[in-house]
Amino acid sequence: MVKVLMNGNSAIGEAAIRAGCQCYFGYPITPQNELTEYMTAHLSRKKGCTFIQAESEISAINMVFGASLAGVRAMTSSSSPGISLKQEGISYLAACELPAVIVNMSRGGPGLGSIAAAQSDYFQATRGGGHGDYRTIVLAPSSVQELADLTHKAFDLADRYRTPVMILGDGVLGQMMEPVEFDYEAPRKLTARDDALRGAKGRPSRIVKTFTSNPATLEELNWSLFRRYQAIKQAEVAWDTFMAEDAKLVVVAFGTAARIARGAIKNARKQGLKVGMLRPITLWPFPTEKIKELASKRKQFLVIEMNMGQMLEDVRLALNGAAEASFYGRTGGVIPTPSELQRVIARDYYQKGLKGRK
Amino acid sequence: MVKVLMNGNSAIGEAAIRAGCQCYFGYPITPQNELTEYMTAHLSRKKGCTFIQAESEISAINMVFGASLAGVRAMTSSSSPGISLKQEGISYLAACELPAVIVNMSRGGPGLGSIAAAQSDYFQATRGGGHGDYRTIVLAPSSVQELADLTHKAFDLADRYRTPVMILGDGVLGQMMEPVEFDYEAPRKLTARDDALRGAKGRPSRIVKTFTSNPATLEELNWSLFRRYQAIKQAEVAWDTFMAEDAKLVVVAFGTAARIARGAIKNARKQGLKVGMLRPITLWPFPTEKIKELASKRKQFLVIEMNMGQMLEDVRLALNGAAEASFYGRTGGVIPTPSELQRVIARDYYQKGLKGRK
Amino acid sequence: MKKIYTRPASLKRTPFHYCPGCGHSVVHRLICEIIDEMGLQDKAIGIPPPGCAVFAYNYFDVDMAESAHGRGAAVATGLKRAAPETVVFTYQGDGDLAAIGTAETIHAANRGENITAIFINNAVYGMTGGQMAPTTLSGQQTTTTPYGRDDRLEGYPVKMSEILALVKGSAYIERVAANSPANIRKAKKAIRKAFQTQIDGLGFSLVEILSPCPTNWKMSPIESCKWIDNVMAGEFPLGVILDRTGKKDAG
Amino acid sequence: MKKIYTRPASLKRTPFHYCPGCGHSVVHRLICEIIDEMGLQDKAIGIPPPGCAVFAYNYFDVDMAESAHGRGAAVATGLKRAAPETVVFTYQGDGDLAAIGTAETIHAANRGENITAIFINNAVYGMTGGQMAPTTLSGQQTTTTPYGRDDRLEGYPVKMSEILALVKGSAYIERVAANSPANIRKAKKAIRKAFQTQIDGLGFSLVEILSPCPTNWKMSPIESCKWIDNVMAGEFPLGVILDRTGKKDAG
Amino acid sequence: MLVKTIISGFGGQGVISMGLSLAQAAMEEGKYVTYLPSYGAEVRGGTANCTVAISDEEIASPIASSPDFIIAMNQPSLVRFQNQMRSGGTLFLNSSLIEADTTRDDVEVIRVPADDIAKELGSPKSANMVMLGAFIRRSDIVSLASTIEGLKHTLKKKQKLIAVNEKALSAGYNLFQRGQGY
Amino acid sequence: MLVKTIISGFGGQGVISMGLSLAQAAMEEGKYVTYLPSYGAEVRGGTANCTVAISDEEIASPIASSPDFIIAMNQPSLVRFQNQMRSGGTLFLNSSLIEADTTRDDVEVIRVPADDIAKELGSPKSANMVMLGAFIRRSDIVSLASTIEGLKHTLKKKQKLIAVNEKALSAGYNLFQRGQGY
Amino acid sequence: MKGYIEIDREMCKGCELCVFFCPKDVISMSDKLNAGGYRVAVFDDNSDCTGCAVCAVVCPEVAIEVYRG
Amino acid sequence: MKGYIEIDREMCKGCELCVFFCPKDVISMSDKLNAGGYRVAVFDDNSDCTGCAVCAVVCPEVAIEVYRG
Ligand SMILES: Cc1ncc(C[n+]2csc(CCOP(=O)(O)OP(=O)(O)O)c2C)c(N)n1
Ligand SMILES: Cc1ncc(C[n+]2csc(CCOP(=O)(O)OP(=O)(O)O)c2C)c(N)n1
Ligand code: SF4
Ligand code: SF4
Ligand code: SF4
Ligand code: SF4
Repeated sequence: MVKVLMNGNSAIGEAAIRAGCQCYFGYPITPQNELTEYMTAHLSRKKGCTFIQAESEISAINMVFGASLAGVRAMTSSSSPGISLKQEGISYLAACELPAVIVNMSRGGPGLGSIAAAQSDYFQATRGGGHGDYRTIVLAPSSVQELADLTHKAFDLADRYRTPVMILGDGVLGQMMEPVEFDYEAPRKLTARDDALRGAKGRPSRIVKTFTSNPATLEELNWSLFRRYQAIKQAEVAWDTFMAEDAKLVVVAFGTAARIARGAIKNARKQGLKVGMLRPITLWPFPTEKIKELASKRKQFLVIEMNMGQMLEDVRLALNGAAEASFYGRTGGVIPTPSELQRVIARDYYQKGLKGRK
Repeated sequence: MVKVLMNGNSAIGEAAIRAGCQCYFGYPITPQNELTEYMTAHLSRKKGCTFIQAESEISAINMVFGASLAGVRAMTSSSSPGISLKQEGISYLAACELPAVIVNMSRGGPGLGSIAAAQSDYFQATRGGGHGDYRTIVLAPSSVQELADLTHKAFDLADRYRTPVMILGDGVLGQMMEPVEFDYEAPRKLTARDDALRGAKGRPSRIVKTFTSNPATLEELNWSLFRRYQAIKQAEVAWDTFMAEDAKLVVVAFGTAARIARGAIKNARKQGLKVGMLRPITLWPFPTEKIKELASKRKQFLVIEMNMGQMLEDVRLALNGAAEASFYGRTGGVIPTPSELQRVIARDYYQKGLKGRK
Repeated sequence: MKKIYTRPASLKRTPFHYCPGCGHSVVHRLICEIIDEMGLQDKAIGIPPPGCAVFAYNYFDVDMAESAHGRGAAVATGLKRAAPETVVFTYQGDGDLAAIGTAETIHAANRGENITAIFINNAVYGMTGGQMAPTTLSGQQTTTTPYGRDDRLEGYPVKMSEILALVKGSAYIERVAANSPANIRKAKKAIRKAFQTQIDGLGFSLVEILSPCPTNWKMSPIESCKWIDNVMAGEFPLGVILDRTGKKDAG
Repeated sequence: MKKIYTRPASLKRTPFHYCPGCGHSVVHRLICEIIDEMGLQDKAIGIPPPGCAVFAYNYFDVDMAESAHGRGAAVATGLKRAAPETVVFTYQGDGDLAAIGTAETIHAANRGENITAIFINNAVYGMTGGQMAPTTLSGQQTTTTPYGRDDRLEGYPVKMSEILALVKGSAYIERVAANSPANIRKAKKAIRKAFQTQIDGLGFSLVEILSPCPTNWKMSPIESCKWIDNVMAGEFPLGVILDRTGKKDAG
Repeated sequence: MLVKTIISGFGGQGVISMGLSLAQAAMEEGKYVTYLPSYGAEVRGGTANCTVAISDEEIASPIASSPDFIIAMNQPSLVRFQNQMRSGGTLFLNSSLIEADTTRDDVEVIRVPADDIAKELGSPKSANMVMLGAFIRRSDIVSLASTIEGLKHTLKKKQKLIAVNEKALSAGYNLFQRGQGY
Repeated sequence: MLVKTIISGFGGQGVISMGLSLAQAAMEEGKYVTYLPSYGAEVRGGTANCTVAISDEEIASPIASSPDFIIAMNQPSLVRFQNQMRSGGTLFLNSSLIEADTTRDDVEVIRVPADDIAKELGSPKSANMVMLGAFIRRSDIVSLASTIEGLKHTLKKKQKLIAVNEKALSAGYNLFQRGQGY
Repeated sequence: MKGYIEIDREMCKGCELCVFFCPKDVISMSDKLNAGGYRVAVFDDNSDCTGCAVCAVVCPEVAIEVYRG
Repeated sequence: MKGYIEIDREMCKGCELCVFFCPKDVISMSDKLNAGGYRVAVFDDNSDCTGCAVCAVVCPEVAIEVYRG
């Protein structure tokens, strides 16, 4: 397949369509508008497909809920403030065990903030910004190619585990153009999920709901969700390592921060510093075991994020004291430069006394 | 002052009014309706005061935003699904450094869930369910008296630190009647905050905003917020201990779970088990240092929550490997009984081999 | 003698959880009668709301899915667009449709979504214990208007059907009542016509039903039925509010 | 000779960030002229929206506070109720007020909140790059209606002012345009009357202003002004839509 | 000592004011007390119940998973709650409305023809107070005096009803003096 | 080797298609490339800019904090970006619109009267391509051939414009042959 | 006797609507309570019920079946 | 000459509205660009400007001051 030069937002759209996504419901917000516009152009007049610019993010997520009830692949996208508005809807999707893909091209916060790239929605994405005990799978791409690949994966995971899946990108990933190729030639033809609501034809009528006056029932639902979450933790943790083998210092970073750190690490290596990287691709489930394993090899850790230190908590939970994790962050839409990170890495390397140490 | 028998929701209302709360904006949802109704009865016709039953939770939180702009004490309340809808608004309040009190009488989730008491919104409350790097002070009462006391404290903290403060209760605390007394005889008379927007009379005009096209500005805002958060962590951490001194096993629990655990611990003591409790009163900032201190005394920990294990993460972060924390939880609105918890505590006590051990 | 009136097939045998004299029960039955008569049992999908009707899925023997409060129109939109062969109806209270759901409802109507909204106007929030609804009458006492609704402080009764009649995507809107044999028969006709409007693909249809809530009105069921005629219908006049179906005879 | 026209005092000297020929700039100036003329510089509080006018607080020399998208009416409600001595106005685009803010706006109007909404109808989402707005005309091309707005799929142009005129708390609603000297003068009169309505405590007031967006309309400023007269005003007729102030002469 | 009581009947039988009066009485006596009503959707059914816990030390849970006392004002309440009661507990039945007997053989049963007595007293609506009177006498957790205080407080808004209800309360209380064979 | 270029001008000068053609060309040549436009509110101002990074290994950041090349199509662009450029970098100025000189003495400056040449060519709107031609020749990061490919791809929808623009591109490219003293 | 009705005792919630709306006054409230604790409506058997089904139309509980012959 | 106007060169964004609406045709567009890169409007000095202020009313940038005598 030939490579094409595409911005991240459009690449998500193209990948979604090839993954068989038939319904997209969106609402404008920078920096993800190109995705909405891509879906208009490709779905709004396509037979059997639906594009709606909803009157709000809340309406959009609930339209996704409706389309998912009908058993088709549905997606919505927004950016930080809009994602906050979707939290109730995401909680409902999780509770009703409905597959859906939600894209957050996050921006600087809190409040209206800035439209520049940030990673400050990590907690919201991984801890469930909505109410109740639930989790959503969270995928964190770091290139346009990966945006495309993970978009397809997101739909597959959503269907396999009947859960909402979030793609956590940012303004840079959404706006940046890079060469990309797609794994499916043409849109996949999928039939409606067999648990869909499309009228009780030749089967008993179905109910999709969570409300109960008997808490025990709801507790059972929560347990069944958590059994599934366990399965996800076992099967779906994804990460990428870079020069981690012989590294004394392992940088942990995701998304845009990770690709910039990668460049910094290359240069640090040229300086003779044994630095490597672990890049979580699934933020939930988090690569806890991998971190434990690296820690067991007496490595030290430096977490770099475009926020005030959120994934840092997951790293510390994984380390559980086995090693110290230091942190460097920029936030509000400020994007660190490779040379900046190189300095930070070097400083941390020396401070941890790793220079001489065998 | 005489004690009166009051349900938790009304007690919050009365305490808020005595704390000088002039504006309440709400929307019906079980199990917090008594609070809304209390505020109607006492504020809707009172001069200089405002009660509005908004058209939605989103409208309510934004009315709070408006009233707080005017420099008066304002409050809203809801329960889990409604609190999810307020996340964008809370993020704006935090970003604009506006004081506000938000009450979450949480219920079973996710989704529509159940109206019974649960603690499943711990992550949302403590990690910022909204977008961006921000925190809200979270207070967790465990009796009607404490609901009243912490409500007053919530307003003071909100003004002192110019931040939204959340009171995290649940259906049982809201519905239950207990004797309560109030620390102020009459409603406090307060003048508008001096940073209020009430027209640029005799001073330059003011702007309250977060949006910027320069990320550096937003990063600076985030830093100033975090400096304040540091101050809060230093000054405002609150907790309560029960028979923790000589305890080998420390139960960590908050709110309703804590008061039930307390009963269980009493009985466990009668069995000769050296069990005690740490009850975080501020969930954020979390009593991390206190837990470290207890851990340093070779104590073991058992976390008990009415959810699938959320505060557990904060306990583990605090322990950082210094001790193992085991967990027991009920969720979806199921409320553990004292005898159930007594069994759980005893089992954990023996499993950890604490029986004989000096 | 032969049985001339019995329980509709699409109404499960479960006894209703509603209070004695509650209009929800009556409307449930009417919908099921129509589902039977129009042969929609294998096509209909209902979207009940948070509200006293939250358990509606226990009574309707068709596919049913819970919606978040006020979002029925959005859920129905996504569902119907993805499954155009189905007949989708939302079942919403006045708090659900006319307060928190205002935007979703108006814009779904404006897009002319082929869905049917059954709008239960009982002038209160029933489920949550009788608070003021957008439709609460001026001066009416509720738990959040203990001094009686003051229009200037608490707002005027909202006429959602009239508002919806203003947007071009609406095809059929009628206000009926479930408080007497005659009105109940009219209500049934209106509901049938609303479903037919959807089946004909003419756009958004809504039937507003003035519905007794004896519990929160603090009246007997009989008083409640009279109150609808004597008071409520004064503020909310019964009849066809909009008909773009080209078929003038309701039903 | 004496200076007969200069910059209003309450308009800061900061150059506008708006595109050449943008209606926002004109409306900003009009509001400031009225603030000066009515002596409101120490009473007025403005609530600008996310939208092209997000930076409005850099131009108005009065207290200003950012609102979440669409929630201006709710913010203004809380503010005005808590500080009744102030004069509160929201400044909202059509996406802000007529899409995401539908519920907040309608219910604030229905409660007769004493606030004034300045409603900029430019038939697109400007700030986010020219997507369809609720007010986008039938057939109009935008980045989310590349094939032209299809009413039946994407909804009909929403007439928010007409809808708001239906709710009883509204006191004064007029639609004007910022596209010609005459219309701009009318617009100013309307805005003054809206502020006066608030000061007199008569309830909710709103001025809808058809406003050029040359950038997203892909027209020159002059073409844009003509388009408003020739096309847009056809769908959105200019004039007083509701006047319960008892003062018939606007201004 | 901790004592938990569930009071149940259908709406209109006044079980809420029974619970409130009892809780208020306990507070008057300086005891620890919690009162928890049933709330939400289940109310629709038309049955109401509440739980009162009274103790001389702090109360862990306001919920009664195995109550010491149950007051059943009608048949459905008996059916619903009897199995929860702890062995050795006491079951108060409104025998005016409940013919059936309990299925439990490990609990004491006290029958009070509350409605009949209330009718005798000429105030049929005060059956709840008749029952409450009998309950506090036999359970002996609060005194008649403080219950009357509690009652007064509960009826705050409707003073005129106090006399009647006080009468009913005493009537129930004195049942067990008149040594009738209940 | 990693090369970052910022192209800036005001809307309508076609800086976006310059960037896209350049990026596309780099891709045609199998290089790693990122293209990042400016977006959002700042656009309102009427100035547009984009950043193209080209390298033979993976590109860490698509942002150019200290670009190797800057193409300033107008005065404001020069003012805004000149200080960012790395020492030793090269500054391409559209001398048709920029009289002022740069304040930097540690960078090479290449003046291209893009608009004048475009006028000469009879296609005033193609000044951007004149500049791009000059740029690829002097910077030498991509070949003329692949830039023409890139151009064609960028103009996909408006084929008729290709000829003119290709002409302008070559004109700019050949400037430095004709040995004029720029 | 043109028609008759059967009232499901346990379904009835005693709202009295059937009694109120019955044109022939052939339904009345008994003072017996059903398991739900409701006073139930009873059909007075040898009556001049026409089987008009008004009672069934108004009965919220669908507790009434109507026969006509 | 009854009136005249002053156009702030740097404020002007060249929208041409003043030129279009001026009843006396005394404003025209120069081909000079200002710092913002906009072609600016210029007032043709010895003209029959009446100081009607129409240009100022339509000028989005508040770039015009009007004098009348
Ligand atoms: C987001 C959210 N807010 C509030 C509630 C609580 N709630 C449940 S039903 C309801 C409204 C009930 O009134 P109405 O819609 O009129 O229906 P009715 O019960 O009167 O039939 C409310 C506010 C909720 N479930 N979710
Ligand atoms: C919750 C949320 N959703 C979306 C956005 C993105 N956004 C900013 S302004 C805007 C609308 C702009 O259009 P309009 O209101 O018509 O104002 P205009 O820019 O046309 O003046 C949107 C969707 C946001 N800031 N917050
Ligand atoms: S509360 Fe009202 S609406 Fe709800 S079930 Fe009872 S009568 Fe019906
Ligand atoms: S985009 Fe339109 S509305 Fe926004 S500033 Fe430009 S012209 Fe004005
Ligand atoms: S109408 Fe139905 S529920 Fe009501 S009394 Fe008659 S039979 Fe019973
Ligand atoms: S109207 Fe104003 S901005 Fe437009 S050209 Fe004239 S002076 Fe310049």
